[in-house]
Amino acid sequence: MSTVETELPEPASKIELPAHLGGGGDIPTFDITLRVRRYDPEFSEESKWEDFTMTMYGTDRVLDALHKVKWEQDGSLSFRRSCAHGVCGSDAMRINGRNRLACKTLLKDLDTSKPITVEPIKGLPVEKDLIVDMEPFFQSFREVMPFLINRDHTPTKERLQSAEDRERFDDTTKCILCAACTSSCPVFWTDGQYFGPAAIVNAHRFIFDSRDDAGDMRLEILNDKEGVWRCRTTFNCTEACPRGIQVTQAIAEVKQAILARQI
Amino acid sequence: MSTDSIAAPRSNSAQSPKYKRNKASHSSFEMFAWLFMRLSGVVLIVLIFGHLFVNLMVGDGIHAIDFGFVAGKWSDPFWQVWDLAMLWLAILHGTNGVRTIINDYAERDGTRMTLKTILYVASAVIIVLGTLVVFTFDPCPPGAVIDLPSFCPVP
Amino acid sequence: MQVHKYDVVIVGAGGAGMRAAIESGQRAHTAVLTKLYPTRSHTGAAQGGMCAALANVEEDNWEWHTFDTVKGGDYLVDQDAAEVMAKEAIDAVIDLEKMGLPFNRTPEGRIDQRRFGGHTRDHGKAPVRRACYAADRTGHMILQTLYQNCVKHNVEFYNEYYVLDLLTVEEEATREDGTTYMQKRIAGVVSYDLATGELHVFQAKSVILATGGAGKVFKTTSNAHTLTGDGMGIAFRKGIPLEDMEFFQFHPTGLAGLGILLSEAARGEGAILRNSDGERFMERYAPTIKDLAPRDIVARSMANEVREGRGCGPNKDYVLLDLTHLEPAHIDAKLPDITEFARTYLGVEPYTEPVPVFPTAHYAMGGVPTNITTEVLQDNDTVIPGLYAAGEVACVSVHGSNRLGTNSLLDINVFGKRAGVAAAEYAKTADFVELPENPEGDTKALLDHVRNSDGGERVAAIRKDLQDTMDANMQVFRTKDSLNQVLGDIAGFEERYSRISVQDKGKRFNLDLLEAVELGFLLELAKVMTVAALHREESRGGHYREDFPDRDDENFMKHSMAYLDSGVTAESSEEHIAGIRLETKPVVVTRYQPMVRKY
Amino acid sequence: MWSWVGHRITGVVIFIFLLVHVLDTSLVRVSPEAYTAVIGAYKNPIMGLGEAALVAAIVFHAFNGLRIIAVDFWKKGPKYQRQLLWGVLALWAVTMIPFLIRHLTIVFSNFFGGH
Ligand SMILES: Cc1cc2nc3c(=O)[nH]c(=O)nc-3n(C[C@H](O)[C@H](O)[C@H](O)COP(=O)(O)OP(=O)(O)OC[C@H]3O[C@@H](n4cnc5c(N)ncnc54)[C@H](O)[C@@H]3O)c2cc1C
Ligand code: HEM
Ligand code: SF4
Ligand code: F3S
Ligand code: FES
Repeated sequence: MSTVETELPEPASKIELPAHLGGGGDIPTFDITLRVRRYDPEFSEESKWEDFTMTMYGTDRVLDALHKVKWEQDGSLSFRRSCAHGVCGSDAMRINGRNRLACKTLLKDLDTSKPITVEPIKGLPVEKDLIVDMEPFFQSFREVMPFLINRDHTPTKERLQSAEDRERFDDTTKCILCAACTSSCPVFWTDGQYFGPAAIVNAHRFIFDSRDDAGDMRLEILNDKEGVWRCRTTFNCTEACPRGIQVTQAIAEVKQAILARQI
Repeated sequence: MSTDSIAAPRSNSAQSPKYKRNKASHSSFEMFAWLFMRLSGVVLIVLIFGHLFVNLMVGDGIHAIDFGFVAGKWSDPFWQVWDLAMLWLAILHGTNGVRTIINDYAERDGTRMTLKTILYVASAVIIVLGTLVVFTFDPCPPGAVIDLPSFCPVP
Repeated sequence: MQVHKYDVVIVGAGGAGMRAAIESGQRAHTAVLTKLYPTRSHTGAAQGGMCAALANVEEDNWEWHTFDTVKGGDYLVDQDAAEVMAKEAIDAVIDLEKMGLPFNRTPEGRIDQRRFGGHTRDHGKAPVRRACYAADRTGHMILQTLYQNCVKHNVEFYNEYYVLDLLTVEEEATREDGTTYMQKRIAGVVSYDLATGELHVFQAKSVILATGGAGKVFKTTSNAHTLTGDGMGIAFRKGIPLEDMEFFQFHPTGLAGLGILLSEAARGEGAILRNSDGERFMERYAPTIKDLAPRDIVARSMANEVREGRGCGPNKDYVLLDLTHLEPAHIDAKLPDITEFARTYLGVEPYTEPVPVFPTAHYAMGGVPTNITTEVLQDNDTVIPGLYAAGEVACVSVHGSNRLGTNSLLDINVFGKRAGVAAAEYAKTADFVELPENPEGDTKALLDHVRNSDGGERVAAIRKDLQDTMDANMQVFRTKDSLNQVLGDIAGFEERYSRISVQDKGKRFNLDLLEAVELGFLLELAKVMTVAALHREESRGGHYREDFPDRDDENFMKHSMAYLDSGVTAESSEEHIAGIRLETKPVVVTRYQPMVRKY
Repeated sequence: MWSWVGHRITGVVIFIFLLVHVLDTSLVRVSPEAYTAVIGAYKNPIMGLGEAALVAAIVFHAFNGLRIIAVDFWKKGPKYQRQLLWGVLALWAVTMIPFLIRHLTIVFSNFFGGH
């Protein structure tokens, strides 16, 4: 294979390509204004809106726009990100008033004729620009005992689990702990004491795992005054979840499980 | 303002998760409140729609309502029970609803307590008052001259 | 500055770091330092699976697995390590199941397994179902499960702490044969707290490096923005060698510009690669099997098209993966992920439009050399007491010159566990090593230099130029000239790097500052990779030299070891690069002698 | 989200009305005259409109309450919540139209017709 032959005749299977994908054409570009809510307590207690204008490609995402600002205009703009394709959960933010992952939101899907607003997610303390303190969020997560508890003497082979039992909690295993749901919940916004949908989703993942023995304890934890009963089924969480998890449904199932257990 | 910071969730609890949370003292009050909202809601639908229909839609609608109308209704134990049930359920349902709203929005414990006290007192007063009215109601009060129901003895 | 004291400090909370933490946390006073929240680590991006010869669905055994690993790595694999990995794979999978990982199940309720490239039964006779998986998010489930168990065991995390330096001391030691040498010992690490901008020194008896890969030296990569090779860079600066850095795996079909992975299954289902003329170019390079040629051949062919000006798009820098002749229903049934990624990220509808793709830098086979107990080596056989490494940052070497799919998730679990146990056991018997004087001095100097430098060069611009030249010259095709081009370019970048300025002058969450520091690691690693590639005048696995297209076992069946050495000048070095000394290390061969690698 | 805002607001509005309503109805205990005087106030068209609004609120709250219950207890409720919301709005319209026709004709005809 080492010798690369380029003199061969043109293969027969050649097709015509659309201009924007072929050799000549350009990917469409457009100008956008990114309106970012800036906040840096080191320099000012006030937060303020700042506009950045730039030219972007049709395939760019909000994360690319933020990078362009950071890398070419204002290096002090701060936000979290890592994987850049929607699997790590770093960059949940409020884009045009809705919680989304910046790396999964294409600019062309937004109205680019108006400024695109970018704010930190609501309900968690803002640290700087788009960075919020995630500790309260993870604290809720930790409190639901998000790990398998099995009282059997540990087997040397794997435990068996039927495909249906495995399927039962499949949806809630997709969670990437991005906090888009919890920080979109109007009940969480009020005083931040509510466990929040993400914690309930992660409790659900174990409550309905046939291998787990501590479901009752988790139900007890969530049967709290800050637990599932605070959910008012507003569905913001379900709409915000970038992984498409049926969050409100999971919460409803947990509520029913508590009811079934208590009555 | 984005600078506002909030206490960590359930910030009075320990930093690290405690697995011995299975306290027997755990009450299921919130669960029963939640359940009550749904059950009372279903019953209320019937009661309130019936009430509205009879009062506003049948006959002359709202213009038919006067002392005689009410007195006529409450001379019938059926409507007495109906309205009493509606009163209790609606007040309890509404009170609990407003209680959640206060819990949601009143940030400081003091405010929360004050508002809830006002709420409970008001609700209690209304329930007692309403109940008394329905039970001690005399359809043919002595000395009244207008709008008496037809079955009253003519003075 | 604050000083903390722990028995064991783990650097990195990806799969390897957390697997180690679960072991060490139960045995010793352990802290995990990570620059990302643990669940943000890139282990979560892995999809395919994790292999182990469970034989749940087909006859299989760990020896076959060992053989496949050795052959897949083009015989540069240390076979003792491969044996350990294949043997312990079974327990590694069972451990994860016990921890709660929701593997997909067979109808009987056992862990299901599927086929994966290069995994065969009975030494290459036929493909075997060896990869355990959880839907198409095996890595995600591993990362979550490990994190959950860290929560269970109350592991102490220091989140968003960037480790920027290893603290080592050197003392004279005597070998068995009476000769003396300078023995390194680990004393701790220095880290930077992103939230406050403060330095924290962690004194520790043992330190485990688990910082993952270095894909960001390339422009097109499946790796996260944060995979900047910090662990390798730090170790190298401390005089610890880097092994086999010239070997980097390129996956043929990453989404163009983004590098997000599109599984090989697309071409399996009949997708076709085309250039800007609409030509099915694989017909020229591999007339018989065309688009289904082995990964490295396909990747090279794609790169060649672009190099010769037949790339597509405004910058003519990618080719197209054409699925338009396939039935939409078929695509939906077999390739849902690919269509989802293409739609979300490129706005391309794969039913009707071809998808832009280009080889994407995927995995660093090389790294910090360790033995099979994960102890880091300061030369070919001297361990550094107390220092361990596991995961992509390390080179045991189980992957040799080319990693098999699903072997990395296995690697992080097997060697992560080993590292955790070994580090904790060592901490039980060892004493703290006295911290060097002014332990944070170097880090402070580094940060001050970056913070105060005021030359006006932008970090992002240098990084982009570096990634561009690496993609153009150090990717799937390499020649002496292209490699020298990279080295020349890097010299320029280093000069520019000395004149960077960082705009963010604050202390809180100063990511601007840390991107500059990370660029320093990237430059260093790119140089090491290139020098090692220049030195290896053969083609093997992921390393393909156009000027030396054949494998040369006689001269090059050995690991390369790159050392930082200020004694090396441009004149004295074979590659004319100052500061890097290249040595070699023999490959451990136990039972499989090198053969021609063909499938 | 907005259905919840609506539910909450209507809930509070109804509750406040209920408090007042019980108070005014209690007047029957005081004297028929007082009651009739107060109930008379309900009969002017401004109050008539207010009453229409109140009924609108109750009907929305009631139907949406049923939707919430469906979401809570019916397996497919969460999945179809959006369709259910459209259903609520449709039912609401269907209920309100005849009611408004009937109620407003009574209110206005009697007012203009001089009771
Ligand atoms: C898209 C993709 C798909 C893949 N699919 C598969 C597959 O199907 N099967 C398979 O076997 N392998 C696969 N791999 C490879 C495999 O996922 C990785 O090699 C492996 O997960 C690496 O794990 P790790 O623990 O070494 O590093 P990572 O998970 O990358 O973790 C690195 C950790 O180090 C921390 N860190 C880094 N630098 C510092 C610092 N300076 N200070 C403090 N902390 C630091 C980070 O915060 C992070 O927690 C895939 C890789 C990619 C990119
Ligand atoms: C007509 C039948 C009714 C039904 C079916 C009904 C149903 C419901 C339900 C299910 C809830 C719970 C919502 C939740 O938990 O998210 C609720 C809340 C509430 N209801 Fe009703 N209700 C009815 C009548 C009333 C009446 C008459 C009042 C006023 C007295 C009232 C006041 C409230 C209030 C204040 C709330 C709280 C709203 C909130 O927390 O957001 N409801 N209703
Ligand atoms: S449930 Fe969805 S939105 Fe919530 S944290 Fe998990 S992935 Fe994010
Ligand atoms: S947004 Fe909040 S109210 Fe319930 S349905 Fe979701 S948790
Ligand atoms: S950067 Fe990982 S989810 Fe967006």
